[in-house]
Formats: sequence, structure tokens, C-alpha cells
Amino acid sequence: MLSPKIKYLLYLADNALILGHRNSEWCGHGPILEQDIAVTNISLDLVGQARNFYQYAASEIGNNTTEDSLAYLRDVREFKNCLITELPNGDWGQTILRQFFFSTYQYFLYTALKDCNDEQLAAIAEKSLKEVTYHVRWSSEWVIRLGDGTAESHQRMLTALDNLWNYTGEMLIPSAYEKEINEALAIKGADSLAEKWNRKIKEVLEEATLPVPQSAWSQQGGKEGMHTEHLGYILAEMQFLQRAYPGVEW
Amino acid sequence: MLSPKIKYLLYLADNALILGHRNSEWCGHGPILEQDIAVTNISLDLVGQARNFYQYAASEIGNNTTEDSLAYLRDVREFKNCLITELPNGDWGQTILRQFFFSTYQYFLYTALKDCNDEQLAAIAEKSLKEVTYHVRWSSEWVIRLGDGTAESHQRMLTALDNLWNYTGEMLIPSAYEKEINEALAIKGADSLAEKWNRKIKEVLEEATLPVPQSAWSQQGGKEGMHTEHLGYILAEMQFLQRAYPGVEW
Amino acid sequence: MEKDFEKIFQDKIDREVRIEPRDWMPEKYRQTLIRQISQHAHSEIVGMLPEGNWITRAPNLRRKAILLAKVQDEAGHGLYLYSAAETLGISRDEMYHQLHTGKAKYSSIFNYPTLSWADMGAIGWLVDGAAIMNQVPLCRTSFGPYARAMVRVCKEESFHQRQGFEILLTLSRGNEAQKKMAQDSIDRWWWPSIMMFGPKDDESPNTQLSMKWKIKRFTNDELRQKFVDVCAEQIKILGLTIPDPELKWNEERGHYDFGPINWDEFWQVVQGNGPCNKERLEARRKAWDDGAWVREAASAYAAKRKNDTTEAAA
Amino acid sequence: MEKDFEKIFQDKIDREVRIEPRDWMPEKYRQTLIRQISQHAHSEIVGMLPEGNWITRAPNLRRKAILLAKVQDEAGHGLYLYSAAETLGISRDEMYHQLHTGKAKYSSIFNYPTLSWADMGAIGWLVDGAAIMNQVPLCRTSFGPYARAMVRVCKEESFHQRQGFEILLTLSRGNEAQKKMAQDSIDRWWWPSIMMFGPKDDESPNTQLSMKWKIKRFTNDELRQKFVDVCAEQIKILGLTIPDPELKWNEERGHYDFGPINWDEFWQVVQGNGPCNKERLEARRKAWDDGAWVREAASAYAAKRKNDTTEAAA
Repeated sequence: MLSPKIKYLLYLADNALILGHRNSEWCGHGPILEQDIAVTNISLDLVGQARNFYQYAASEIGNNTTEDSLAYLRDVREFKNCLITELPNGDWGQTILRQFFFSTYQYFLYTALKDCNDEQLAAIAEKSLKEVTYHVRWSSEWVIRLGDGTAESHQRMLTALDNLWNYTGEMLIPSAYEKEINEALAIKGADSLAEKWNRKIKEVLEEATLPVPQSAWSQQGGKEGMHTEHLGYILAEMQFLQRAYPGVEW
Repeated sequence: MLSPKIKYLLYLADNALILGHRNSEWCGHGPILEQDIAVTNISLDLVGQARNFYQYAASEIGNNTTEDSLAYLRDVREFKNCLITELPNGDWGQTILRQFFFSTYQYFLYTALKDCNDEQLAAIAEKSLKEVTYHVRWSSEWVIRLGDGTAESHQRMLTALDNLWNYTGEMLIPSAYEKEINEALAIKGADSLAEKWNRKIKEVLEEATLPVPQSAWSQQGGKEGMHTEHLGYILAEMQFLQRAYPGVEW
Repeated sequence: MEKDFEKIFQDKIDREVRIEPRDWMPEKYRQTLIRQISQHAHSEIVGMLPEGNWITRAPNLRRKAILLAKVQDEAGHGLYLYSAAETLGISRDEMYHQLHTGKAKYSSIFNYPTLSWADMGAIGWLVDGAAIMNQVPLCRTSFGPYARAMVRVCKEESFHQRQGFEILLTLSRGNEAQKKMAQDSIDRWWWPSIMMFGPKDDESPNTQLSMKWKIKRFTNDELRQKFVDVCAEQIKILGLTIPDPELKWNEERGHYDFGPINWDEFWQVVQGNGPCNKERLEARRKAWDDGAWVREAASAYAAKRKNDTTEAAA
Repeated sequence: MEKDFEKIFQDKIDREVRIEPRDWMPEKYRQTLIRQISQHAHSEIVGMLPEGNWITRAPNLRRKAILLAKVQDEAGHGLYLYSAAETLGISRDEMYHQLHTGKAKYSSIFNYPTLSWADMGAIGWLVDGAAIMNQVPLCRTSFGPYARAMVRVCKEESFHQRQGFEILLTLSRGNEAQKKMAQDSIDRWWWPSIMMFGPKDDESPNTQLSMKWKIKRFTNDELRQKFVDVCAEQIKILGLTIPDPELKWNEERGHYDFGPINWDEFWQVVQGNGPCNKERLEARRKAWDDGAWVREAASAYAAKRKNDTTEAAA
């Protein structure tokens, strides 16, 4: 059994890796060259964050665990990322909206973590927060631009909202290990995350002339390893080389 | 180095497996329930043929080689299937047209093989020929139906022709190991394969009111393990469990 | 007059004479059957998706072939059942339309995701097992075409169930990771399977009429108890655990007791909030929409050929 | 008059004074540069695809991050180069249009598939290596914006080349499968890389004028020889083989001799018959078409905001 702290670190890492993976699928296929660069950059930031969290988790686990054994040698049921991160990209609007939802969550989460009483975790959070601040700005500007752009872009954003909204609750509902860690590491503000998130989302959606959905139902499970059918395909692809050529240097 | 015979058996097996894999992606997603069943059935036949060829190859190779080690533990550059089998399915028209092209090739090939002087190979070919005869009938009927159906279906078949035609030549141009085997196993009619294939294709395309493309250029390489970028993704997915959980019974 | 027909009808039912499509039947009987048979057909078709999800990833060629054949069988079951429903005066396209618009339901179990290969085992053992428990009595259901379709379905389903059990058996004898995979799968599929028998009898208003018309021959709770009793024995062969701490043999009742069912979850999934409801329906709608041009071309071609034949005959 | 301008122009060139966008230049100079710079920009953009193909499958997190950064750099190079070309009076959209309709070319090397992880090494070492060999002299090319763009590009490219070599080095020190993977990759990429320098000098009609205008400073064959000489030494560090049995040091020439190039293959690929021509162009067209609504929305939004500002100012 993994300790709550290790679970928590894996949760942070898996979120960043899987969302980074999805964003990286855009690389070379973006709608505008500058935005291709931007989304790849976010992907790169997220992979970097994942590495920091995995490295920390690996050092806590010991036994020759490495960032790569954690990323490449666990199967679906061991991954703890939120479901929203593993959903297919959909169109550019859906990718953007997911990024906005998730980056806003990361923003408030890392803001709380940077003052926690675990020095290393606080340091990673603080470093990541700079990146995430930009992700929030970039994605919120795009949400507004597309929501308040043309009739087509508005309609597409409504569809994206419909596809994603039920997956947003999971971020904000703490799992058992999150609750334990919030207490153990004295993470202040963890209990007001949902409120802050909702306020920011409301503000941006309104500026984007998009409605704030009222549905209260949340898809959940990712935090405990109960995923969608998409994650298996992500891992089959991502892990192929490590699985096919085990135990070598790359 | 593999002997020409083993290469040849792997060639036959890989073609059947990879085309079977592509067809199986339709299962549950076909345009008409009866046709969903039909394409899945063809997939099943092809996987069955692949198993026979792999089993024969495995017995020739020895060393604990099995049908599964051949299917699941080789990487892209070791697969010998024709490129056309690994191309994405495209729409139903493209899937059908590929099936027609490839089944027609298999039909004449197996017809020749069933009289070769290798008893086991001849037996597999004879057994498979019954299935392939049906595949040719089914796919040619659909090519005609779609070619001579609506304006849209006709247009889609033209696009499919354009996408596939340059990949048909590879089937008909023998590799070094095919030439050796044609001689060693006294495979009669191997040298008239292209002629028979072209005649049949012409006949059906004409009935389908579709033009016979004139382009003489052929994409090649699959027979020697030089594939498209698609095969890597197929294998990552197909081989995941064998790679992730090595050496166990399923 | 209507009263007389109804008497004759009920009389036939009581004497175990099959009702055939051309026979008089109460409208409510017809509607109940259409609803039930089409729901059953839709379940076969939607049920292809969670298993189809593992065809390309089956762990060896033998399992791949078996799984392909199994999912193909389900499509075949869908065909029999749509045909049976059509004898009641509804077209297949109409039934599809009801499915795609959410008017018709399908078995909620298929709204759960398949997350590991072991799920191919658990679905075979538990889901097909529960289905058989429901379906075997339907081989004697009062409506002829439905009963005959069920005979064919049941024969294949029991084959599927054995295959599923065998997948779990192999995993249970494998290494630690495989055992864990098998147990995890049973943990996830047990309760949804138990729910497949539907609401408790006292909350199932249609049961009484269906029993009177011999569409159903056992109540939901009766079938559920039977299923639990069978599984509680079979799990011992697997050396695995059913995830219900209250599961215990009750000498007095001659049955296994089992814990309370989470009906909240059941109703959430029925109402569309299961993990995969949206994806399943979207996959079916997409197949239908993407296939429109194929169906149109096939009709257009058939019409041309028919004209040719007519002209040639003239 | 035109003659005078032309004399002043050539005089500047000869004195190594940079030509700037507002300076007078012969139309043919402008057109040659537009063609060359846009082709170069397109190569960066299309070149993202074969490597992008391995981002999701990079074998560890460090390599994944490096590869992401590299492909992102290529997009950045595309940006610099499109901007440089724009100073000559062509818009980026126009250049895209030429790419999508097949009017503009891009480097043929990107029409080969990436079939293994080792290809990330071989592309870095050989393809970027050949590119650098071409590009370093371009840092001193006569057109200012192009030369300045190339300075930035070259700095990053040489970094990429080292990373590529390091991938191969790691593989060459790995197990047998890895060594084989590395050798196979070099076998596949060597000859296409050699072809990157273009046709032989006596079949390259534009070379002379480009040299006179100091767009080019070395001929194709000169650069090719230089590249072969460098690689023939570097391969020794890898302990692998360059797939050319005729590769041999020629004491007299002070250069490596090498075997004949398959120009048939070169022209086939240039003419659209490479393994991936069709897919590369389709990928680019699809990105463009799928992105149309995004670009339209961005313009529409910008226009609204501009109106707001204007109204507020009024």
C-alpha cells in the first residue's frame, strides 16, 4: 500500500503527464503556428512538472524507483489522474476549455501548496505556479475569444462545455489521500479551492458570453484509478518502448 | 537470418493478421448490422489464417517460438506485411475496396499455393481459399454497389481508389524470398498472378462504373520490413498486454 | 367483442399456447413486448462496444479469435431480436431511432468501462451469467418469435459465459498481477451485475402484468437470488472474492444472504449519468450517421437493378 | 535606370553589404529568395511531422521533453523564416496556400517515415547535420532578414544535432536490439540526407546566379563533400557503419570518396512519390482546414474589440 503522500505526489504527477500527453498530440497540427507553439509549450511545462513530482515520489518510494518506472511501468488502474485530463482532445475549442478548467484548478492548488510545510513540494509548486499562471492567462483569453468570436465558435464552445462540464467536479472533490495530505502538510486554502475555482470560471465564461452549466453531477474515479476507456490506449502508446525493450538506457 | 521459407510464412501470416486487425476496428461500428457481422467475420477468418501460418512458421523456427511470440514480440521492422494492409481504414468504401484488392490477390495466391509441393502450406492454402472466395465475392459486390450507387458513393470510391491504388503494386511485385519460394516449392502460376489480378480488378471496376487507374508507381517496402508510420501504432496497441505482462498464460 | 378476444388470449396464455404475430393480442401486451425485445436487442448492440474495446488488444491470438467471434455473436443476437420485434409491427430503423434519441433504453451494465483484459472474463462470467439467468425462462415466454429467438441466444450465451469464466480461471492461476487484475475486475462488475435484474419486486410495477401474460416467469428478486447462489459457489473455484462482506449462506432460507444494493447508483446510470452512457450512445449514433451514405448507395443500387430486371422482363 | 539600380545592387553584394527589404533588388532576386525562404520555412513546418510522430512514444520523460522542445523549436524556425519571407512582399497565408496546393516544395527528406526511436537520433545527426551544413553559410547570405533569421536557426540546430548524435551514441552503447535499431536507422537516413544538398552542380541550373548574388556561397557538391567528410569521422565514435561500401578516404583529394547517389529515387520523391508525400501534405492541409473556424473566430473577436476601443475613444 502506498502512503497518502506518495499517492498524492503520483496524483499531481499523473495529472500533469496525461494532460501534457494530450496537448502534445497537437504538436504540428495546431490551427495557427503561434498557437501550435503555445500548446506545445504548455505540454512541455506539464511534462516538466510531472518529472518533478515523479522524482520526488520516486525518492520517497526508494527501491530503485525512478521517474520513468513510475511513468512507464504502471498500468491503468494505478494511474491517479483526473478523468478530464485523459479525454480525447476534441477540437481546438475543447482542448482550450479543458486547459482553462484544469490550469485554473492547478493555479489555486499550487498557490495553496507553495505554502505547505513540505519544503520540496512547496518548492515544486512555487516553480510550477509561474508556468500555470501563464497557462491560465493563455487559455482564458482563448476561451473568451472563441466564446465571443463567431456564431460557429460560440456553438463549438457550447458543445465543449457540454462535453467537459461533468468532468470538472472531480478535480474539486478531495479523495481520502488528499484530505489526509491537506491536514498533514497544513495546506491552507484547500477547502476553499472549489469556491475560488467556481468564481474564476464564472467570471471568464461570462466574459466569453457562455453560460455557466448548472449540472451538479460529476464523473469521478480517476483519483482512485477508475478511469475511462481512453487511458489504456494512451498508455499502450506512451509505454511501448519501455515495455518492448525493458531495462535499457535511452 | 531467417530462411526464405520462414520469411515467406511470416509474410503470409503478417498480411492476414494486420488486415484482420484493421477490419476488427469496424466491429461494433459498421454502417449496417449485417455488414458489421460480415466484416467481423472476415477479420475472424484472417486471424485464423494468420494463426495457421504463424504456427507453421513457429514449428519451422523451433526454439520455443509460438504463434504468439511471432505476433506479439516482433517490432515494426520485422513485420513483412504489405503496406496496404496497415493503412487506416478510411471510410467504409475504402475498407471495402482494400478488401477487394487484397482478397483478390489472396485468392490467386492461395489458388497457386494449394498445389505447391509443401504439403502443409498447400493444406492451409486450400482451407483458406474457401474463406477468401467468399471475401472476394462479398467485397466485389460491395465495390459494385458503391461504385454504381449514388453520386456520393461513386465519388467516395474514386477517392478510395486514389488513396489505395499506389499501394496495390507491392502485392504483385515479388520480393527475393518470394521468388526463391516460388521456385523451391514449385508454385505454378505465381508469375501470372499480376495478370490475373489485373483482369479481375478491371472486370469489377468496370461493372462498378469506376475507372482503372493508370498510375504505374508503387509504394513498396512492407515485404522487407519498411513500413508506413501506421504500423508502429497498431503494434503498440496490439502487443500491449504481452509486452506489459511478459511470459504469462492468458 | 374486445372482451372475448382478451379472454381467448389469456386462455391461450394460461394453457401455455404460444402467441404468434398474426394472433390478436392486447395493445399493452404488444407495446410491452416491443419495449422489452427492442431494449434487449439494443443491449446486444451496445454491448458490443465495451468488449469490442479489447479486440485489438487481446493478449494472444486464440483469445483474439474467441473475442471476435463472441462480439460477432452479439451482433447476431441483435439481428434475431430486431427481427422478432419487427413481427410486432415496428421497423428496425424505428427502433434505432428510439435508441439514438434516448427514448429506448439498453442494459445499464454497458455504461461501465472495460479497464482491463480481465473485464472480458468478468463480463462473460457475471454479465452474461446474469443475462442467461434472465433469458432462460424467456425461452418459454408467451410470444412465439421472442421465445424462439431466445432459444438460439441462450445456447450461445452459455458458451460465452464458460469462456468468460475460463479467462478468469486462467488469470486466477497466473502471477500476482494477473490475480489482482481478475479480482479487481470482479470487484468492479459484481454490483452492476446484481443490478441487472432490475429494481426490487416491490418497486417493479410492470412485473405483475408481465407475469400474468407469461412474458416473465420469475420476479426480479427471484432471479437475482438464484444468480447470487450460483456465483457464490463458482467463486470458490476461482479462489477469488465476491466484494460483499455480507454474502453468507443462510441455512434456514437455503440461499445466500447478500448486502444492500446501491440503488442510487443504479438510478444514476439509468438516467444517463453512468461512466460511459454518453460515449456509448455517441458511438452508436456515429456508426449510424457515418453509414448513411452506404445505406443510401445500397438502396439506390438495388432500385437500379430492380428496374433493370423489370425492363428485361417487360 | 534599371541598369543603374542593378549595378548598385550588384556592387553592394560584391562589397558584402546586406540587402534590406526596402532596397531596390532585381525581381528575379526577390523571387528566388521568396522561393528559397518559403521552401525553407515549409520544411521546418512539415519537418515537425516525422518527429512529432514519436513525441507520444518517447522512451523516457527526459527524451520526451527534449523532443517536444526540439519540435517546438522547428515551429519557431518556421516563424522566423515566414517573417523573413514576408519582408519580400508575400503573406504567410499565400505561402501556406502554395504549400497546400503543391506549388511550393519542402525538403524531400521529410517524405520518409520515422519507423523507430533511433530515427530521432538519425534525423538529428544526419538531417539536422546536413541542414546546418547548408545553413551556416546562409548566415552570411546577402539578404539581411534571411541572414539574421539563419543566425538564430543555426544556433538551435547545432544543439539539435548534438542531441541527435547523443541518442545514437546511447543506442550504440546499449544492447544488441538497440545497436541494430541505430544501425538500421542510419541505413535508412544516410542516402536521403546526402540527397538533401540537391542535384549535382552540373544539373543545378540556379546555382550560378545564386552564387553571383551571394544567396548561396558554396555549391551543392562542395557542401555535400564537406558533410560526408564530417560524418565519415563521426561514425567511428558510434562504432556503426555508413551504408556505402565505396566510402573511403582519398589521400590525394584530401576528402572521402563516396558511392553513386540514386538520383532516380531523389526525383521520384521530389515529384510526389515518396513514402509519405501524400500524408505530410494531408496532415498540413487538415491542420489548416480544421483550424479555419479558430482563425475566423480570432479575427472576429479582434474586430469587435477594436470597435469597442474605437467607440470608447469616440
